[in-house]
Amino acid sequence: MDITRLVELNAAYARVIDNEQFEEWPKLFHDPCLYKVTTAENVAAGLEGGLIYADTRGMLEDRISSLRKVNIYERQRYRHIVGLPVVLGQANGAADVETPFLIVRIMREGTMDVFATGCYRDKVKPDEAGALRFAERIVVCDGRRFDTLVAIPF
Amino acid sequence: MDITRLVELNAAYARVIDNEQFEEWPKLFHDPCLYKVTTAENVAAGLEGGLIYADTRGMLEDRISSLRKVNIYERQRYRHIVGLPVVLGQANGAADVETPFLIVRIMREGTMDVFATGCYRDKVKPDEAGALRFAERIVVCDGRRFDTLVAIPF
Amino acid sequence: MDITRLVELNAAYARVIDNEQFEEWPKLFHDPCLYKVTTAENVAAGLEGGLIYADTRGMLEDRISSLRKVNIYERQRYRHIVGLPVVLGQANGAADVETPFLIVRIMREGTMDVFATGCYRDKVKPDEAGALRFAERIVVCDGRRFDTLVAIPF
Amino acid sequence: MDIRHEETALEMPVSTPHGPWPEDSLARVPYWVYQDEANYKREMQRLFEANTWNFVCLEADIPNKGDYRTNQLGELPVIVVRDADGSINCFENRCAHRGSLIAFDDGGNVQNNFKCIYHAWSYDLAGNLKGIAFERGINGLGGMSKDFKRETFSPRKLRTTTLCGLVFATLSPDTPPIKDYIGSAVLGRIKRVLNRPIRVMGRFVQPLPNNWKLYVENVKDTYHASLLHTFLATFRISRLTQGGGVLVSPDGGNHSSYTIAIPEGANATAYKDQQIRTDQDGRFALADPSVLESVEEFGDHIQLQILSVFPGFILQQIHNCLAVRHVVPRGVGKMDLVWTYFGFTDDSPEMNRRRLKQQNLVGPAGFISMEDGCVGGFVQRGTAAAADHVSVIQMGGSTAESQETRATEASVRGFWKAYRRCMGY
Amino acid sequence: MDIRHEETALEMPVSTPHGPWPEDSLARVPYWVYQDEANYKREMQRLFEANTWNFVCLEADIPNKGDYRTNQLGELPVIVVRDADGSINCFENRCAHRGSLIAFDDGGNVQNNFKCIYHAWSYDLAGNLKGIAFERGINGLGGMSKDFKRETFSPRKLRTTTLCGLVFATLSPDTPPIKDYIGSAVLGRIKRVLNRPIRVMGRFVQPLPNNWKLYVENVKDTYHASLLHTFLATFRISRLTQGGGVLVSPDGGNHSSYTIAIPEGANATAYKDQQIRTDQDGRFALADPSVLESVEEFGDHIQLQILSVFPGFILQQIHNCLAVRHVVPRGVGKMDLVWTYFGFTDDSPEMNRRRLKQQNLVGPAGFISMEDGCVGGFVQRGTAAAADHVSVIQMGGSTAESQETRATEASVRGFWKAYRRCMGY
Amino acid sequence: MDIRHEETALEMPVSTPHGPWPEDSLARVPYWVYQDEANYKREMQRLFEANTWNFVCLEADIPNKGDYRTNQLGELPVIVVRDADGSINCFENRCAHRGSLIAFDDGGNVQNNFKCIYHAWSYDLAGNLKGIAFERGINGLGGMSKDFKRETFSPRKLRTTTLCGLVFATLSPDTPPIKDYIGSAVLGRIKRVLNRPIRVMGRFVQPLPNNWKLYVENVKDTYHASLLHTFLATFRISRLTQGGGVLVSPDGGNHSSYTIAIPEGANATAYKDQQIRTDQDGRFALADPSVLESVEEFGDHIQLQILSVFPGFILQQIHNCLAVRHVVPRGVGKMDLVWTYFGFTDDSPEMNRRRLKQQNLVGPAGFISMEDGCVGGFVQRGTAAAADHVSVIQMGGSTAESQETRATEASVRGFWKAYRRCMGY
Ligand code: FES
Ligand code: FES
Ligand code: FES
Ligand SMILES: [Fe+3]
Ligand SMILES: [Fe+3]
Ligand SMILES: [Fe+3]
Repeated sequence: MDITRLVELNAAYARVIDNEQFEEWPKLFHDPCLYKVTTAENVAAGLEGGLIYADTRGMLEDRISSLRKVNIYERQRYRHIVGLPVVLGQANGAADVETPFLIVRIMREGTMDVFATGCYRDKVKPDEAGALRFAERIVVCDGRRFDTLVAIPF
Repeated sequence: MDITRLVELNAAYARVIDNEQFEEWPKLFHDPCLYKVTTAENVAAGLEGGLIYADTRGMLEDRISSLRKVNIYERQRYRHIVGLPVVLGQANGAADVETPFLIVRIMREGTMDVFATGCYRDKVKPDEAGALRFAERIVVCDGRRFDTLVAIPF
Repeated sequence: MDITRLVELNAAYARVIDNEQFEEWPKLFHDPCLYKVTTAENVAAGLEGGLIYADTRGMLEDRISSLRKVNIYERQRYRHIVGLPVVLGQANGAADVETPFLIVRIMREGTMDVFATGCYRDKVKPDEAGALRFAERIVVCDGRRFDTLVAIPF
Repeated sequence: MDIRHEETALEMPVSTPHGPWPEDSLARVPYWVYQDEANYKREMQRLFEANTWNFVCLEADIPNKGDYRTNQLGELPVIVVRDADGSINCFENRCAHRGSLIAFDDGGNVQNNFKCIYHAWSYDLAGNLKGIAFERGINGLGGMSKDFKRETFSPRKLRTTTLCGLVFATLSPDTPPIKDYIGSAVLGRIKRVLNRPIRVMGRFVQPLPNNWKLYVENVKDTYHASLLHTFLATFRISRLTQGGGVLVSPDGGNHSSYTIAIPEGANATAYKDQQIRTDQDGRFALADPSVLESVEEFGDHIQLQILSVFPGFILQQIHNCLAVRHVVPRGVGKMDLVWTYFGFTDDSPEMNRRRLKQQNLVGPAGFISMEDGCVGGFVQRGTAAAADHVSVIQMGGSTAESQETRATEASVRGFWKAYRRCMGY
Repeated sequence: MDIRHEETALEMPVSTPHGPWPEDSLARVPYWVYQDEANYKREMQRLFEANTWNFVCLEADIPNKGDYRTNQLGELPVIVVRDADGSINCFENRCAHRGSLIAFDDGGNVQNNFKCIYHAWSYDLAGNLKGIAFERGINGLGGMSKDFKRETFSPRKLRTTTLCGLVFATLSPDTPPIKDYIGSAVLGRIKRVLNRPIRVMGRFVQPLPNNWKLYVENVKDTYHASLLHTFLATFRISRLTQGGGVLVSPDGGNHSSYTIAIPEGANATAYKDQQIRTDQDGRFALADPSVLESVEEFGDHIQLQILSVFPGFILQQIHNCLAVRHVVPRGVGKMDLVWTYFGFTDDSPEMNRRRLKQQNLVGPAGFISMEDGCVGGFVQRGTAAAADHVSVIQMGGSTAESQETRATEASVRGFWKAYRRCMGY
Repeated sequence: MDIRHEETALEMPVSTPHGPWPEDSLARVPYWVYQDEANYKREMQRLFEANTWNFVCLEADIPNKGDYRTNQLGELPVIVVRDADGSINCFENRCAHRGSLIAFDDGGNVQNNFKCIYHAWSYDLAGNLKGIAFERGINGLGGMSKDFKRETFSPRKLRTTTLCGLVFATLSPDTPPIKDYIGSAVLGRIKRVLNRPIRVMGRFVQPLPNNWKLYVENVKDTYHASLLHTFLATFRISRLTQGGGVLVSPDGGNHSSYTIAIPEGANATAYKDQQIRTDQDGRFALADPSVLESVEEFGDHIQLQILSVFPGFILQQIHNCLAVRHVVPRGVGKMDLVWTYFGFTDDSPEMNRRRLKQQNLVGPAGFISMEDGCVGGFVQRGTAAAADHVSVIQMGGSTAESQETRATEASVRGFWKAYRRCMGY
């Protein structure tokens, strides 16, 4: 799979979140799909549980409608810095990809924290239209700490 | 516009600042140009004011001569981590580009802080010699806080 | 030298360290080689001393066997965010390259710190098999502070 | 080796570090309790290191001999370890020599002894000092003097007790047996959930920007749930207008609130009538409601149960989403909330998948519990200049007994009843 | 609900938290005032929460009914809101129930009432507690007792006053009217600039690594400007040798310094003669001087005016660059400087562009003001081991009256005059 | 200008800020000494700003007139500068006017005077106030009053002394001459290493998460080295079973430990017999042993020497790897360890390369010293709840004299002997 297109997919992914175009986010996934946020420790210990667990695009959309309409939290935004994807393998049009990430959280009053770092473990394949989409994105965070709350997806 | 050349332009931009070759920095702009440092909040509120506002290459050069010769501040340097540019549109040889950035400030005694994160909103076009240069670079910071002082450009 | 291959070399470098596949790390160097961790201040002052100094692949391997088997420290891992390489020059198949980096250290209990930032000053050339390897990697850190201890290579 | 100053030993509190307690009512609490450094230090000594049972781990965490976990009672670091005879020991994680942590990972397995890395002094699984490197010196030089009594030098030992797979520890010889400590009513609600072997499904830590007590109050606060959390109200997971109530232990410290899956009847419109934000009925729906698909698991129609044991243990059942939470103070204005999601060893694949989906409801990113992550910080900041003002905890009266409604702050008052007794206020 | 301890209520300071004030002269200040925690707490109570007028927002920030902004008086969080009748109310941003922030954004519009997110208690635009969720409970269970007097439970209310579009608030009933508080001389200089409707042009926050008083002193310090800031001296924006002076209000707390655009005459070479670093005349020039192109805007040849109102408000006019700054303490060694750049609603496009360019002169990246960002930290660190030593504020004598020169520290002494009165030193 | 409060001036300690010292034995130290804020402040005044010699720089750092370095004595910022006559001056880095740092870089060269950036007051190389900008005002307005005695306003001056290229400073007139202060035995070990002109090879700073004393104890602790550091034991760089010992100065504050390159003889199996972790003999080997290739450099078979001068200076020789370390407190629970690697000006290229390779052994990434970076933090955390408990420092007895063995904590007890004398405990 062309590395450039993977990089562009990741750039688009980061951009819709960081620009608060959240409604665009689920569209970057297939349906059904698997999106999970967990930690390296849980993965190493074989623990399946996740901070966020979605296996349909509908569940991703619910995350967005919930953060838009019903959840209460102080204004904040993210800035993703995404590293270069490493393609681990390919089979019938789908690729296994690993991509490092760093997320800075910027709170309403301006404080900036390294909020999460880790690695996206992805299964990527083209949709009908040929656009690359995530069949699977497991967000494996390096640390176990999630400060205050996680409203915006990683 | 070739993404690779945009990436190289941004790498060169970060390098001249982080290596303290400040005199090279204005040369990456057209003249006249627009360079402004502001925040996402000001942009969203339609407030024009900027932390730094320059519309000629001369004004950029004055920033450098001032930080070199006349301003007083404790020794410090930046490390830029620049994400992948997203080209939003192109017209007659000029491209509208968005590029995420993270700046770590390293103080004389060694403390490292996430000093700024945000997005460069650029108009890029080639100069006579065909080299890509910034006709416009609006530095839209995610947060409103600028710790202590801003001597070195973003 | 093809920029894409340099980017892939750096991605592989970061990945083996961040995924704790440390034994793969020395294999990315030639033998003999030069790997040194120092600071911009030492380089500017012409001071040769380094935090880590290795001129054979064996010395790199000893770093790994030591951190695996004998050194005592609290569990921790790194997350590298590596910027775009800038090729400064090439001669008979070897390239002088500069690559910015940011390292976040994640401690056992989950705290994340910006642990180091700086610039890799590399001499890169292909091995017999044609794979790019480091003949030299000087890790020039922006700051002088190294918190608590440095067990894992930069 | 333990040397206490006279003044410390004698100190019997007649007043607080911040002057007299403002008013002798469980319905009033001064805000300095969330801010005062001296009061925080006193909490460490009077609560966490005194007559309280503190959650330290699950039995499932340390099944075999030599398996250990580290944890904290307040700021006291401890090691919990399974001994050869299957019993569980707990002792201070501090070397008797010069005070280093004896263990500095979350857990693991040591076979027969712990060895301090600093000078290699070693301890058996009960925390007894067994070995001193070069105790006799070399060539008759150095080493410890002959009369050094190794037995008298050990880390402080704690008493441990287990309950339904939970392990608690206390530093005091006087803490009553766990069943008496918790009280029969609340005890029954623990047994109700922890009725067979569990399996851990995931662990996360959620640092909160507030004093630890603000979170414990939040957990005990049956009044806030459906008013703060839109999900609870909109999807009728828990409304004040549904059946339910709150059990409070006689000493006030422990509680269990519950919601019963019965229709609201006459009060069905109460939220709409009061224009309460969290009633989004009709305005907010899920594209994929599978996150709410649950099955009756405990045979008693209780669809939501939140339970706490003083000072910092929480057991949660929301539909089929089960977790224990542990409150760890991190200074006067910070705390860690340690989440352990679990299921049972006999879960079917369907039940496993159901729990995985329902875990979206809780934790740092929980559809329901997300707000509890920030509201404590809102109080911490809202009261920044109000040390000498008081909170008004008067919903449902001024006492702390069990009630058939959740439109009450009875169990919050219960917390302060227990707190003031321990702190001597 | 407000309960004050006897000792607090009675406490009349006979000495400072750090022993007696070293010397009864306005020209000497001990460095512990920038370091002492107890003194900082006392400042919150004696200055910001007592008889002082504190800037809370611009009228332009809240033009319509229900428009609000949040701010702080020292560490006291407040809400400022426009009421139905156009008046402006201010009250503590703390819910009367259990103390949550009532509003947790910078501002916005609530139509008729504020609703606390925690338990949905609601307040009208004057801060009166109007609604309590489930006040009567459900089915006769829970709820507030009948005799609960809702009126007596409200956040603390502040008095507000407006002046030339500025909004100030005070917690004390005794603070004199704003015009008397500021004094006629300084008042005139406010009216001079704020003479018509303004428009906000930009907002930035600059955290500074020093005690808040070090920045306020810096602003009042007419002596430092041309000695620290090369731009001021080299481009003759403000030199001590140019015309100008400083006005100090009778109570000392407020000041206005000004520079008049007249030639230096005999003293033209004074900077060069003393080899003062900031005189780069001839050695430093601008490639594009348009940043300095200004027009006479107020018809009185005053090209630079810096004005302060005790304790933390600043109004700035540098050529055509206008801003208000607000000093917010963030603990003993930290503060936030909140910048609001503004122009007038009737600015021409040229004037707008002129202001945008001149904004390069001030703010965190200001050619002129950049040094003020670090110099406070230099004092904080320089005096780290000098708590019992004193600063020497003797330029231009030892008193605090207005002077025709800026080669004086008169207005800095004025600050200490007002400070010591408020603090009881 | 220096004004001390009566109470401060008179205060003669009869007890500690934390109650009476637990037990009058050098073998017992209470853990609050690593935790107590008041005790930390007292250390600044009684140790670093009193009768101690503090390392401030190397002579090689400031060879020429006007060369200066900045440093700290505890938290007291100072400037060390080479004067015209080649002598070395040291004075507080605090402007006599309003307290700004006079210099805010690590060092550099000022030709004849320092100029404060804030108001351009200037000082000669001895720290005398020489110039005041606009001292006479302008046109007879402003300026300093005629009777202002400039001479009486200067930063505090320190005494300096040099020893083998090291520069020390003290604020007290009573500190004895450096040779008497260090004592002849330890003095000899300094001269042994610093026997000719040195050259700096590299500088690094290592922040540590522990009280500064925990690191100083670690350096003086001859017992821990081969038990904590696998490299020392496995490669027989330093084993307790090898020849060596520890010298302690009569006052206890200074020490030098050493290991002699002689075989272990009868005790060769002592580590294996005690199953000590650090004995990896046979189990761990180097792929490239060149890091250990050393040459006899000082002609006395001492292959390892660690030396300390009270309170915070360290000189290290490990084979051919030479360094000075400086301990800088950063609050009660933090410190900086400042490393300066050096060689000699007459080093051959081979010797230079040898030192570069051996630098792998020390510093933040040192094969040997890495563990010292974390072990202090382990003690800080291990003792978090043990303020009133004590460490047991009894290896090799309870006194603090020199011993022919390193299986002792004699020099650690020596530190506490000197510490308690200075602190008045
Ligand atoms: S501190 Fe544990 S053995 Fe010395
Ligand atoms: S705290 Fe505001 S309603 Fe309860
Ligand atoms: S503070 Fe140094 S000259 Fe004023
Ligand atoms: Fe809740
Ligand atoms: Fe200024
Ligand atoms: Fe050591």
